[in-house]
Amino acid sequence: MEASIFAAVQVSILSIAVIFTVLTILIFTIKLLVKLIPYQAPPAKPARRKLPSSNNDQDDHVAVITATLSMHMGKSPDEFRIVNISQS
Amino acid sequence: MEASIFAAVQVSILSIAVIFTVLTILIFTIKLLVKLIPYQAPPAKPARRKLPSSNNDQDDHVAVITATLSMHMGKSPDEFRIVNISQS
Amino acid sequence: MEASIFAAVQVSILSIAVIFTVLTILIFTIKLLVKLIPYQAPPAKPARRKLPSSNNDQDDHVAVITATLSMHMGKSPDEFRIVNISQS
Amino acid sequence: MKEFSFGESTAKILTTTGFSSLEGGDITMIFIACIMLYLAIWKKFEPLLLLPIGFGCLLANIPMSMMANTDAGGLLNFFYQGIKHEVLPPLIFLGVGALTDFGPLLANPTTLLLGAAAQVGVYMTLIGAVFLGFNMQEASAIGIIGGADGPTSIFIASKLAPHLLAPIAVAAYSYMSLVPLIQPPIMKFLTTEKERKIKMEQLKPISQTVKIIFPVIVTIVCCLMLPGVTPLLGMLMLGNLFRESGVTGRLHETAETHLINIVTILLALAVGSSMTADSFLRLETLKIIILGLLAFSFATVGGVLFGKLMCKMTGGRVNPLIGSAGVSAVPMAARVSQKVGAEADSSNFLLMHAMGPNVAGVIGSAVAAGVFISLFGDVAILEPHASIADIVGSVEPGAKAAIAQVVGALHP
Amino acid sequence: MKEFSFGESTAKILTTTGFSSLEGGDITMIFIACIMLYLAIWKKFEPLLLLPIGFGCLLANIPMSMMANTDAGGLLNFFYQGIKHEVLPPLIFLGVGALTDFGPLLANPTTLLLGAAAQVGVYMTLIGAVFLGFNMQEASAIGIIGGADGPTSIFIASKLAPHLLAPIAVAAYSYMSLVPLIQPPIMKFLTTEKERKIKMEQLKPISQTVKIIFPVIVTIVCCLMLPGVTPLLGMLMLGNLFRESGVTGRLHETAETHLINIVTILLALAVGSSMTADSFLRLETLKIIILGLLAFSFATVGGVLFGKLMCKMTGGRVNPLIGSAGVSAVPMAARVSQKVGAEADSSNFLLMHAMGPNVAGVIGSAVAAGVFISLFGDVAILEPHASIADIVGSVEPGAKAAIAQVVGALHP
Amino acid sequence: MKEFSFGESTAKILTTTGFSSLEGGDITMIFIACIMLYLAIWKKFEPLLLLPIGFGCLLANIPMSMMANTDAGGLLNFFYQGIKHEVLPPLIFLGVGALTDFGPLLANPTTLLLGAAAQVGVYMTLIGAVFLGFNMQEASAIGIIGGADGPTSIFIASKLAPHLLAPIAVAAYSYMSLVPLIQPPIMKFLTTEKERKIKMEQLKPISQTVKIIFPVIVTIVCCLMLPGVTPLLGMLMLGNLFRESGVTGRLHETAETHLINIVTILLALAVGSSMTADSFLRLETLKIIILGLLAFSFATVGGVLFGKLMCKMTGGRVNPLIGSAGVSAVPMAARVSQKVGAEADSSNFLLMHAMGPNVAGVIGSAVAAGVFISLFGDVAILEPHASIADIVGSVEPGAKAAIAQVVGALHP
Ligand code: NA
Ligand code: NA
Ligand code: NA
Repeated sequence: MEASIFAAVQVSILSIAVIFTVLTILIFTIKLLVKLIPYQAPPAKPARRKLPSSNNDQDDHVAVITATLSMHMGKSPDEFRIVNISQS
Repeated sequence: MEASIFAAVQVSILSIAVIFTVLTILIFTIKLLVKLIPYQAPPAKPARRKLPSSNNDQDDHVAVITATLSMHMGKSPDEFRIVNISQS
Repeated sequence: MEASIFAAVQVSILSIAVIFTVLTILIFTIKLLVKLIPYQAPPAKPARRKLPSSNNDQDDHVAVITATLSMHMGKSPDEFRIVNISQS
Repeated sequence: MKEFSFGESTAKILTTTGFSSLEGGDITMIFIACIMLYLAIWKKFEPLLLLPIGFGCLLANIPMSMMANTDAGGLLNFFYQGIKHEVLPPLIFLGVGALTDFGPLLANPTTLLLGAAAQVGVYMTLIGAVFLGFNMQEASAIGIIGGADGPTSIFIASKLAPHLLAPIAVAAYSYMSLVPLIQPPIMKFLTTEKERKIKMEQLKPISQTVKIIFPVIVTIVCCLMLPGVTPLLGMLMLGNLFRESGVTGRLHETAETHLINIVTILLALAVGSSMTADSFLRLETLKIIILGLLAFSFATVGGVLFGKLMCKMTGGRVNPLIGSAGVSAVPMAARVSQKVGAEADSSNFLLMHAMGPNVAGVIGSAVAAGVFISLFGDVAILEPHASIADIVGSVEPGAKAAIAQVVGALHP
Repeated sequence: MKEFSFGESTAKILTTTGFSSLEGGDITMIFIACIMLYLAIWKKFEPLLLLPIGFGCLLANIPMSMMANTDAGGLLNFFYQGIKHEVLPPLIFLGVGALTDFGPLLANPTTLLLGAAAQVGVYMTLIGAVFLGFNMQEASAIGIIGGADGPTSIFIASKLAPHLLAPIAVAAYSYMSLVPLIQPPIMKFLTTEKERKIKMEQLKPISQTVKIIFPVIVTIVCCLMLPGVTPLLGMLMLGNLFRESGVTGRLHETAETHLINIVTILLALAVGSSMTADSFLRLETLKIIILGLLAFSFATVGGVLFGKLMCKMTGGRVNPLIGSAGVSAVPMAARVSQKVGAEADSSNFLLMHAMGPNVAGVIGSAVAAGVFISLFGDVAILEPHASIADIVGSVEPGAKAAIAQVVGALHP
Repeated sequence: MKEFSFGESTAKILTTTGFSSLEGGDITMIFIACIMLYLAIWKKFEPLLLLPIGFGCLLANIPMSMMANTDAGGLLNFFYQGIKHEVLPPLIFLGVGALTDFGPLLANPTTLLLGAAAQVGVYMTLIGAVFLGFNMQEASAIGIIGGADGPTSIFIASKLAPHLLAPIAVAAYSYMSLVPLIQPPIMKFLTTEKERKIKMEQLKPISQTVKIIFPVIVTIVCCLMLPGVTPLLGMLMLGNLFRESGVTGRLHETAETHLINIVTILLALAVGSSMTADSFLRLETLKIIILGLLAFSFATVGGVLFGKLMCKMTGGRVNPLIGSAGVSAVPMAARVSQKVGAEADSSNFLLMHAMGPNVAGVIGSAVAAGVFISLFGDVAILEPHASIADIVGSVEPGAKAAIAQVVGALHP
């Protein structure tokens, strides 16, 4: 029994050493990466959202135009339910 | 080598012949079909669109809601997007 | 042939007996259950629906948007429901 | 391709067209496939199933397309494994459970008996099938058509009479669409005007806790008594638990939408792929079509008559029209009850009352299926899934014995 | 673990790191994977496919990760079975069919010929490939790159030349993204300013009934003539029937969203997993890359020249620019036609007219694939799916014969 | 059915009810299943997993239902193949990656060390497990419970100690739900009031490019060093790349919704199906339950103590409370850090700071798993997938040798 516990302790020490080694390498890689590619305030509209397909801009434009139209046509939204609003 | 290229040319000619034959048959079938079943202006509401979920009514609703939201939240409509409305 | 039809009749009677036995046991179990756990009018907001995920933060946003919408559209918040907002 | 020649190649293309081996049976089956597509699209006969079944049938009967369920290595043969190994029907039932509200049944549990009574159609058909020369397993699979439950029919057919899968599935789904035509005359014939006008008192509300416990109870009670039906009934109840528990919204949504849709596509194509000329253009198919109609009719009769009995025993508080909803075919049969009731008295709203026996019919058919499995299903012959099959177990008997002998001889 | 020792364990960890067996080939392939990710993300080269293909390549080339398509029991090897058994490409086509509107093609069916003419690229490439030393099957699989259809290319490659799957798939998807760069110069070179300015008359509307019948007709006509392509073309048309029938909304939605997405993830990872150094870093790959470019170029040439012919024969009512859309690569190639047309005359709207040949190109490539399968595909060698494999059928020839002999000896 | 008799049939039905072979163990397990359902539904213990696990356990313990993971050919046995072949946990991780924002980790990469420190719980438990008599593989699988990562635990258990899968999975998911109860007392005991009041400076924003490159870097660095963990970590990072790349929206959406949901249903049912009386009602289970609690506690201790060290070394700029989030259990553990911090000073917002170590904990556990696979996992014993198994490879050793001998004799 004692031998196997000793083995377990050895495995543990070895493993922790490996984990810290691997993650330390990762830390330095990330730090390097962040240094090489610093954050820049978005020039206009940076890396936009990733929703299913479709071109967002268009949708918005269409939405705005249709909204104006429908308002002028006196259309009123009936019973509806917003299932999903995603903010960009 | 030359023999195999000659074979390739033969395969190509044969294949193109088959393709044109098959597609020509298809063309005549379609023409017959379109002649037999001509388009008729929809009586009321014709075969509506088939986009993922959502129907046209929705688009209108989305538009109206987007407009309303943007107006009253003092936000540009570009800042959010309504993706989906389901009617209850 | 006649023998097999007789067998079929026997199978049928046996099966119907089993079905009624099983379902009768089920009926009494349900009746007991309903008696033990009577319906109570919901204290505030009973057993809400079970739509995809959603987390707490969202609930706040949903609440805000629902309120805004309902205020400015002159509708009760019960007439529509925002289920999901995803922030990018 | 070593010795390529123009003439030979042309010949090869010609001999590998479907035309070269197109036979009368194929043409008939393609025609039948087109009729199914017509019924699905223009007559709206259970289109979610009949359309892909019909298309699968079309593909399977194009000669040399390798799309029949018996073409080892073919695409639809691959999907067919999901029926053969009894994986797809339970997954459909998971979605059905997620879509089903057992509330009306819980509010009036006695209606479970109507779901039981409607199973009488199963047994009348079973007897008829035996009379027409089918053996008991086949007759059971045919009888289950009267349960008006597609996945249950497919499950039982693939277990007890896989060679009859195609006509049974087609009959089950076709007649299910005909419920609004088949049932009303029978219902009117068996009930009096007065009975049809009976108004039922409003259903009591049910505690959410009861709704949550119900699927667990059904699973324990029914599956303990009829273990063979566990894959079907257990999945049905799990789907319902996803729905009612209120804590597994994600799983509920997936089960009732995209998962059931994906499985439906695979299942229906696989059923269609089993409709080959060889297996379908037989006298048996005609018999099954006739027996299927019988099954639906007798199920309706059984439900309505038991409804009349309940009407008597409750002193006229049960409208016998809700009995016909016991055939399941959710929610069409319940709508038929509503419609026939409203014809007698336009202020009579039976829909919610009929939903009780309607969903009870699903449980009833599953229980009937369980009885058949107990009687005729040899669970020991479940085919092991490929990855765990040891070779000695998956070979045809002859080779199996031979190999066993060799192995035995070498390892005494 | 009986005799655990610190030193040994450290050694084991060190010897099981990927570094211990990292070779030049692996490093090169990881680098290539990164380039693919770069092209997918920053250059937007068909990212839905190139991104997971690139990532699959990355994983497959990490030594000892067991992620190559040849690592029996590994994760990506599991997905790869879906390509090997020809299940995933047809499912992709189900989704493509659900996404495709054949309306413009039906309004102008003659454009099907443009979809046929663009296949000339396939055959120029085939001849070129044979010239470069590939055998006929390999050359066919390489030629299909000119069809500009990912799933078709993968389907044919896995059938006729599985060892070339990786470069063929990569070339197909890469060049598809380059359509806006490859096509315009060729189109401008082959057409006159006057031709490019031709305005086409508006497309006639098409009855919904025709749109519904179309997929059924295509299936019957094409699959009867070329049965080998049924899995691809049949599924494409089923997806389109889901879309047009108007009665299977649920299935249509699933087919065109989550089902195709799931299958895309599995397919692309599996393709990536086949990009191992052994199979990819060969002279053949370079040849295929060059031949692929040739294929796309000649397909464009074929389409445009046939467009010119149609222009002549119709007295100038067809703008030859829509011919280039016949390569498929939906909808990019059609957009290119629109763009080049609008450059000549900014009031010229060719998009809808180009959509006809564009979707015709999908059918054309499928038909071309069908011809190859008829000529070179031996349907008898379809590998049976595991669960139905009898042992005598799934073993390597030698063992198979041996066992058959034993079985025969024991069971005369 | 030849010799049907009423009495025999009744007897058959009675002997095939589950009651006929219901034993104490089954009843106990059904009771345990109900407790799990109760915890999932009313106590909201990881309901997305515990509910289907509990229901799978219920089904598996209905006698003769053929729903245990060991019932070859049964439904849940089929799903179980997905665990055995290590397919389902990586697919879950694909979804987890798609759901995870590594931004806070990138803003403060040093917190990766907290994710490493929390793994100390894994090793304390490993030592404890060896002390209680488990062998090294078993002890490793038990230790991983301390990683607080369900899929990782299931992956490692099915690889190193499949017979302990059920209790390990149950312990992992149960304690994950108890994080808000287990952690706070330990955190308060180990930190001073002053430490808990430390406010951390705001995280710097991170370039999107870095977020995109990060998953690729992690894959290359970690998987090269510990190839065994590639299926898990690679899929996690692919999911994250779907999310961050911004060009694969369709795949991202599917991976984080319906794909992960479908896989969760299959995985959880399969885990539940492994909870049979035989495998679960053992002393080992009790030991694992106790060791699991130990694992979570020591992981918390490890994280907080290392947090204190980092606090010291940074001159008090790190609040040690964020260390406990290193156990992963995203995002619960981070919320616990936030809550305990706010208790000390209500204006202290640690949530975003704790998200760094929180997601680091996922990577940390995966790395720990990789070390175990390197040490104890024999990649050579990966079971090949059915379709590629040659018969000589998939048979039990005895038969295999015999057949090999025959084959050898006949084909010298
Ligand atoms: Na029924
Ligand atoms: Na094409
Ligand atoms: Na962890």
